[in-house]
Amino acid sequence: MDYCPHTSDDIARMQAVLGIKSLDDLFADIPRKFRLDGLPGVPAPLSEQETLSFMQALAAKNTLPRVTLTGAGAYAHYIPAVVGHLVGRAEFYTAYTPYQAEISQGLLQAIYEYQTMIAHLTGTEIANASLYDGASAAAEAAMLCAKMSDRPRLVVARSVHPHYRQVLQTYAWANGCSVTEVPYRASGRVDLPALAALLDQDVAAVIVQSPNFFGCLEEIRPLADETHRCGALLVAAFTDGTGLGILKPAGACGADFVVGEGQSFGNPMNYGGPYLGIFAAREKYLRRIPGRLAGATVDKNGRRGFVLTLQTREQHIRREKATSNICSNEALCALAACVYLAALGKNLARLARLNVDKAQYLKNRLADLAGWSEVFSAPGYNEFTLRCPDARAANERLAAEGIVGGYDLRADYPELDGALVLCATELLSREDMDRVAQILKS
Amino acid sequence: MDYCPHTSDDIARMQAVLGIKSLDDLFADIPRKFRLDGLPGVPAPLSEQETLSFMQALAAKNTLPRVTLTGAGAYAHYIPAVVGHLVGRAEFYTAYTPYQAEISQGLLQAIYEYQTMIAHLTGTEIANASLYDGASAAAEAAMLCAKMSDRPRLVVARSVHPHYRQVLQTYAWANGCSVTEVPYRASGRVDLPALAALLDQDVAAVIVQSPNFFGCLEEIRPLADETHRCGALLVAAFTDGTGLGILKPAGACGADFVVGEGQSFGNPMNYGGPYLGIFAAREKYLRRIPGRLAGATVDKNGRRGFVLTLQTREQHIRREKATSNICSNEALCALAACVYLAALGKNLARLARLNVDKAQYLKNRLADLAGWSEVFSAPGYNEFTLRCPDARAANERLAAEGIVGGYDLRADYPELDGALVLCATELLSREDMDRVAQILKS
Amino acid sequence: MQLIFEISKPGRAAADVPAGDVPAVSLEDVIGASFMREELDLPEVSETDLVRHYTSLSRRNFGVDLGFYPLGSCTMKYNPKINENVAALPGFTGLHPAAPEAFARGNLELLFDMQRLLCAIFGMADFTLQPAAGAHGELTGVMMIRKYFEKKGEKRRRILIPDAAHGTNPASGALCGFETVTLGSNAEGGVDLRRLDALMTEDVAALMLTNPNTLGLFERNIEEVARVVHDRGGLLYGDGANANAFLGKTRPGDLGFDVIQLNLHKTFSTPHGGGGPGSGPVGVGEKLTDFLPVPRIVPCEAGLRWSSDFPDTIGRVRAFYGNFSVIVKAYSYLRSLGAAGLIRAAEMAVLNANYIKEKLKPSFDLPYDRICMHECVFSGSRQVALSGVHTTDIAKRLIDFGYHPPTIYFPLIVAEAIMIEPTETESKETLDAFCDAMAAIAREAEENPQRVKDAPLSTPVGRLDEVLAARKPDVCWSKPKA
Amino acid sequence: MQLIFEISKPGRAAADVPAGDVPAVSLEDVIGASFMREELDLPEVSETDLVRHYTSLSRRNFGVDLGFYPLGSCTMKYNPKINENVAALPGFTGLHPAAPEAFARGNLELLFDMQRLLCAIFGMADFTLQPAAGAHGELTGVMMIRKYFEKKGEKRRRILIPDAAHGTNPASGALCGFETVTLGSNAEGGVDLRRLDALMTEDVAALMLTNPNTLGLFERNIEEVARVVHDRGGLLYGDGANANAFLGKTRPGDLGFDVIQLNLHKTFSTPHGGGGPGSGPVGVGEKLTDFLPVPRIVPCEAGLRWSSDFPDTIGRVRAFYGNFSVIVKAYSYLRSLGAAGLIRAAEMAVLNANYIKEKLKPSFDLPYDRICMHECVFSGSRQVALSGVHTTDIAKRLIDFGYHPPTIYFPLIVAEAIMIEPTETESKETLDAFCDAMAAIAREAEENPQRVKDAPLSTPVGRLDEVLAARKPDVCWSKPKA
Ligand SMILES: Cc1ncc(COP(=O)(O)O)c(C=O)c1O
Ligand SMILES: Cc1ncc(COP(=O)(O)O)c(C=O)c1O
Repeated sequence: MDYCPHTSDDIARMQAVLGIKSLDDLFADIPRKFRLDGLPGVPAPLSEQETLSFMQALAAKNTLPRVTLTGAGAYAHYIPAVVGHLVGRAEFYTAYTPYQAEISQGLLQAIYEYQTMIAHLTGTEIANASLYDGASAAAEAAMLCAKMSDRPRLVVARSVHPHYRQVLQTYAWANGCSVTEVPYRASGRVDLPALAALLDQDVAAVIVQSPNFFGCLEEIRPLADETHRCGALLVAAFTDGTGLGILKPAGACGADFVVGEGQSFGNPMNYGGPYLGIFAAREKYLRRIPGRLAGATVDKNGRRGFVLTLQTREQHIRREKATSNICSNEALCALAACVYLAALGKNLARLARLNVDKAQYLKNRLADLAGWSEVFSAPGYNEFTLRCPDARAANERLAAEGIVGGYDLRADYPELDGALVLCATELLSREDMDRVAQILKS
Repeated sequence: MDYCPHTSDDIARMQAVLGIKSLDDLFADIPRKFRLDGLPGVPAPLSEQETLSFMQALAAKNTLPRVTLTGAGAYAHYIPAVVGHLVGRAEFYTAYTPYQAEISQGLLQAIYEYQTMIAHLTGTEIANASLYDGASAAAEAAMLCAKMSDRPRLVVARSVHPHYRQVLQTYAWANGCSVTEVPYRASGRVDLPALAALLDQDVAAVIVQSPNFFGCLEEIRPLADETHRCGALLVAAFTDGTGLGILKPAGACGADFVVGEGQSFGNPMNYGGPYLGIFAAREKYLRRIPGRLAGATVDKNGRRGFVLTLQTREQHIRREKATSNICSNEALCALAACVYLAALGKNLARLARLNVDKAQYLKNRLADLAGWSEVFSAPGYNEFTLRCPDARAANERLAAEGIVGGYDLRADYPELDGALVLCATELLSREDMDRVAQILKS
Repeated sequence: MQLIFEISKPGRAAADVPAGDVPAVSLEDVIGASFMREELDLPEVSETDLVRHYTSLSRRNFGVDLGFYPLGSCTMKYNPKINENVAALPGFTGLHPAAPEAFARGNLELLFDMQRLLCAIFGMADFTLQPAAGAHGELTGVMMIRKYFEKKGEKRRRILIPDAAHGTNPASGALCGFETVTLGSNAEGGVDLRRLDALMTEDVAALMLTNPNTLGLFERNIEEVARVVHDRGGLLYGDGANANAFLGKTRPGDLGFDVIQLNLHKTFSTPHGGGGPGSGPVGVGEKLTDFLPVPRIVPCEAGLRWSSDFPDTIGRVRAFYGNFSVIVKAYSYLRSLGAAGLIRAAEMAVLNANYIKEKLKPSFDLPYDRICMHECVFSGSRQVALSGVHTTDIAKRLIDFGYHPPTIYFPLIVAEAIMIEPTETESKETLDAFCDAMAAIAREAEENPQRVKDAPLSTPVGRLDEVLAARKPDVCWSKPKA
Repeated sequence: MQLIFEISKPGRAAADVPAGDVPAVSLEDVIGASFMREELDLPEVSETDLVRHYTSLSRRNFGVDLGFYPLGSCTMKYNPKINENVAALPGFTGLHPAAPEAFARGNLELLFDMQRLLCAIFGMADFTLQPAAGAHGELTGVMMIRKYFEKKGEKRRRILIPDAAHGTNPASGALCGFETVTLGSNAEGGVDLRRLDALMTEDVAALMLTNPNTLGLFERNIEEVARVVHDRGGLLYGDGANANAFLGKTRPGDLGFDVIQLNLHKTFSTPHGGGGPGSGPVGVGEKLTDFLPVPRIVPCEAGLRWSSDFPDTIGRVRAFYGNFSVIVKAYSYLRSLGAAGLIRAAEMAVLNANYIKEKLKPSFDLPYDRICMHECVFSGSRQVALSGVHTTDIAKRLIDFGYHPPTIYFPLIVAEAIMIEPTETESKETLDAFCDAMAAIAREAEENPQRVKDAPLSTPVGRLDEVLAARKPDVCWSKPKA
């Protein structure tokens, strides 16, 4: 199946207009020796019916777990049916970046609404229209701090999501910045004295996460104070965004940038993407931040309308001097987040409470098992870290029952070998959790 | 979950406007002794998430067959992805009958397009906007013949779908008409001499189907001639509409009414509904037919537009003198059919050819099995009737492999005990069919 | 806009067909040339153009998802999206209706439980889910009445139908071979007991009553009405299309109805699909259960199965079992609302209708000024008298304000009727804005009647010539001669 | 239109939350009051109003499904619906990215086969699918170049970028710590070999070349360009965003490119989602495979697994593995088109662009009058000179004709640029009608320039004040003071 509507007659008539004899003439600029004849290695076309069967067969090779106990940067939440119906409106999803505002008011207004919700949720004044994902958003924030301050060092908490730290490392290296890790304490939180010891005039930013990768809530205010003392900026990430329904956001505790993964807001897990990088900041950085921004303005009759604004920050205008290279972002995921948040409204707090209840239940059930115990003492949201007799065996036992177990910390934190980070959301029923305990007990 | 947006404050303010103290006051007209307090027997509300899990669990109690070999009035066809996307546009599916034309041009035009396609496919001049299903469409056509002619008898071929005959019987009885069955011959076709013998001046209509329930093509022209000889009218049904991609339609062979089930055109099997009754007729019956009709007209500036027309046939104007009682029809299914037919275009012929190829293959494979043989000699489209050693056992063996077998004729045609009507569509692969043969062989 | 035929071009197609994996046969050999059609004149368009065409058409159509749709008697409530998702589960969509019961355990359970719940909500002994829409349910119900008397050996040729009844009621009666007799309403819009007394003869099989009726009014004398009908040996038929008004407040079975049809698409919130599909279950009291259409679901060892073994059945009214996937949506809706949600739906639907009635009273004539149920009926007579602006004009003008017009010129017993059914899913803000628009149009009718008569002004086509459409019917496009 | 916040009302919610089936804990006890937020100020709306709000917003937005969207450089082809359905299969959507590989056999196979096919189509040794969009791919590619030289111990601080390059190219170079040097184009819109010779010093790590470039022109001297770059020890980076032009016609790997990024969302037809998500795989020649980001898929006994065990990797550029579901759509597209379909797509895309170029030549200045590839770039200079009508005005006026405007003022090297990319999914009729509209606007610019300057006239808002938006930024709504 191809999707080219031309009939052979169309092609003949168009060739006549162009004065060419064959379609090959159109490719005359490609030096002959480099011209291909066919595409070896690429299979023959499939009809639509065949495509569907083929892809269904592929999807069926996956095992869809009934229960997922891993969070660790991607969260299994219920997505209200409205989200898909609205995001699936063709006018939204078959559009591109709203460069021409008058014909794109729908998306521009929705993004403006999204920005507003995110700024509020994160406790900041401004938010952009999304970056690629939480990890790259954290990296972009850190690079921005480095650029603004012209300082070469970044300090990141070891309790930050390993992927975030790895992406940060990559971006930092490419920009000639160094990254130092600050350890965590027995509570699971950043070691504040250790941080203080690491900070100096060369540090551009401190990057922390709360709840952190272990599920523990950080005390942002003292971290911010300490960070600011040396003139550095605090980039605070979060894990599962639904927690913001009840948790005090980092923006309200002195963070300069709040970043995180927005997948929890109405986007399926999709084996890792597309997700959306939430990027929020203090107002004073408005003209420095990366990414698109929708802004309100008026037309000549004074009617409110929305445009992409402050585009002079962006690559298509400022090129190498742009605040980032980002062009396509995750607009549709941001739209899903916007619809999700508008659908939940204040029920986001109820949802978050339910997540806490479930996590507490699961934690208590598992911590009761012989050889299982909590690793950290700091309170958390819907994730927690448990040490157990044999983490790998536990996960294998769960997998055998079609359950995705906890996140095994061994590879990323050798010092925490034997520990699992587990996550409970509203999708887990008490029955599910009892069953998990049962499986792990026997 | 309920979907009432009022807050308690809203309700209080509205009650104040009405001057009532309690919502109960609104139900004062219901005699007190009949007032309910609660709804015993009806369960408590479910949240959306719970509703989904509950319904998923119910759906999971069904066994989705990999292969379906039954046609018999509902056909497993591939539905191009576009159909669902377009029919799923909220403007279409959340509307109702386009009583107010100016705000409903989309549906009206689509129905007009549907009518045009159906009239062409059936070889008639006109078609309505759909009736409930093929069976009731056949019954409506027969009742219309009876009413127009004031004749009390209907003659139906025994080779017509049993459900169609049963529905016809019900409608006829209710209207004081009698129904006589005309037998089929060894070819599988209507016994023409027997029909001739049954016809007289009391017969309003003869109802046949081609391909008929056994999968055999009827010779419509002689049936029409015979029918018309006594002044009766011929109502010709079809089975799987995709056959019309290659088959000469009854409307081109003298039938007065062509009716049938339109499900094949882009509507899922859905365990039986919603489907759509196709109803097409000779032009002269335009003002007598049941159902909605979209018609072209102009606005005061001469722009083409569409309206529901000839509404004086309908119940909301003519009440007991209406041509039918139908009000809601199957508009969305008709829209799906319209989009499906427009998507296929001339490929409907290719699809029909493929169905014939598959049916021939399956028939040959099965007829090769020991004890299996063709019952009828007349050619067919994608269904055929085979006699086999033990029809029930054959179906059970297939069911054990997750395959829906053929339609067992025993109940509806005791004289054909041991015979199955089988159907092959483009969804069956050669592998599937070989497997079926393998299962039935062993 | 162009028709799909007008953008067709030979050689294009949006949907392809797989290549064969079995030998291609010669159709001439296998079927015979005389059975083959000569031409296949369907539109030929690319997928791009197909999608644009029907997407653009959709944008010329108004649905509940775009705005307020107070089409009286049609219960255009907002339809929760979850029910669409549920009905689209492959487990529900993919099964052939003739598949053995062992494949359909979930479906059978769903249908059976739906019947049970409808019995509980409406106080009936049993339900059939076979009819495809409300009118189909009426026909089914009237057929059962016919059968009942046939069985009893009574010849009753007539059915009484109030003048306020929906057109489907007399049409269904007639389609079932009855003579329909119109029963005039009394001054307060209800059954005129004296006339009922006079007309309810031995020849009358049933009274077909819509309650609340098409004026949106509950029959206060229902007990007396039922008594009269039953005393004379008749049956009481209930058109339950307006059941949204009394869910959990009263039960037709308790009120004396022997048979009712429901409109699931209305009361149980399945999208109306631009005119269908619907679903019209019929509930019956004990007297009539033997006559229910077949097949029916019966318990068996393996759980549930289909049975047609009911000798007194009226037979079948449709192939297979009804509009299954509509029933799935309705069932999902019913389960998510639960008892409390159904009751609240009725309360809010009635509250909303009364609120509109109260707010529009100053602007329009209200022929029956009493508490209404789920809808209210105004008359545009004042406007006709004052400025020659008719109800149609008001309706068309509403379009310019962003609303779907109410039902108009129905019920027939109200001159220039404007029948408004807000439903329970609308907010106070929406109702207020709508009432403001109606009041504004009433003012405009006085101040600038021509503007109202010229409406709609905001639509892709202006007011369409329906007379021309009926006089020179064009219901099927034909290719212009080359 | 109102904002969702402006229709919010305390106490409403569209989505509910299940009741707990486990004990409710006290948040104060479990988390502590100091960690709790004070207010949660999200919109409170019913599902009805939510649906109407975003449905109405959608109707104020233009997408490919509504009409022609010739936005140059963005490849707004029609996106087949089947790919949406495929990506929505629960087997693809429901899996956690950290699930054990045993759960993800199908996903791993899909990703691995996608890499293999991209290698075949583009002639590269390996691909990573991790980058989330084209610019992200650029960054990844440039990082690998950096690592390559780091590994070699060469300090090369610069990257050469033609002046016709997309803004993301210099921005990506800069974000990777390189100094970017602009390479002016020659008179025919290609690489100026003399300037290249002069600028391609020992200090230059790479030339970043878009081919075909943003003028829609294929680099005729590609062989020479590659030779110069390689001879001086540099690497040739290819921005493959325009790959739609040459699918199956030539392979970047054969042309000498050491690393390229693709824009799957363009070339492989995944809907652009109003600005994203995209997917920007990066392909490399043998020289660079060691530097690919981790994790990578490697064969193992059980089939395939993820591995991060690549010591020379640049690391990670994103959490997890990339925009998986975008890749599913692209893969489904690729498989359905197959070799023949991809080639035809390229041919038709180029044919369409040349056709438009030819037909619009009389109306607009064509700065580079040669055969173009998938897009053509006009200049609005003639209109500016004649009547003061600018390219923006022409673009806005096109909206009134029902089209999405082309890309404008890009590439920067063409004054008043109008960059038109029709793509292969458009019919001749669509192209003809578009050209007619463009010609009509050109005439209107002469005859009635003010009308063009006042455009758009048909949109819900008129031309918006972008200067005001930038001067007094309002990017976040705040509740008006009571
Ligand atoms: C009171 C009443 N009865 C019956 C019907 C007919 O229902 P249906 O359209 O489902 O056939 C309607 C439909 O509007 C109605 O309002
Ligand atoms: C030539 C070229 N390169 C790179 C990009 C950036 O791609 P993306 O938007 O996916 O980041 C674009 C996007 O328009 C482009 O046209």
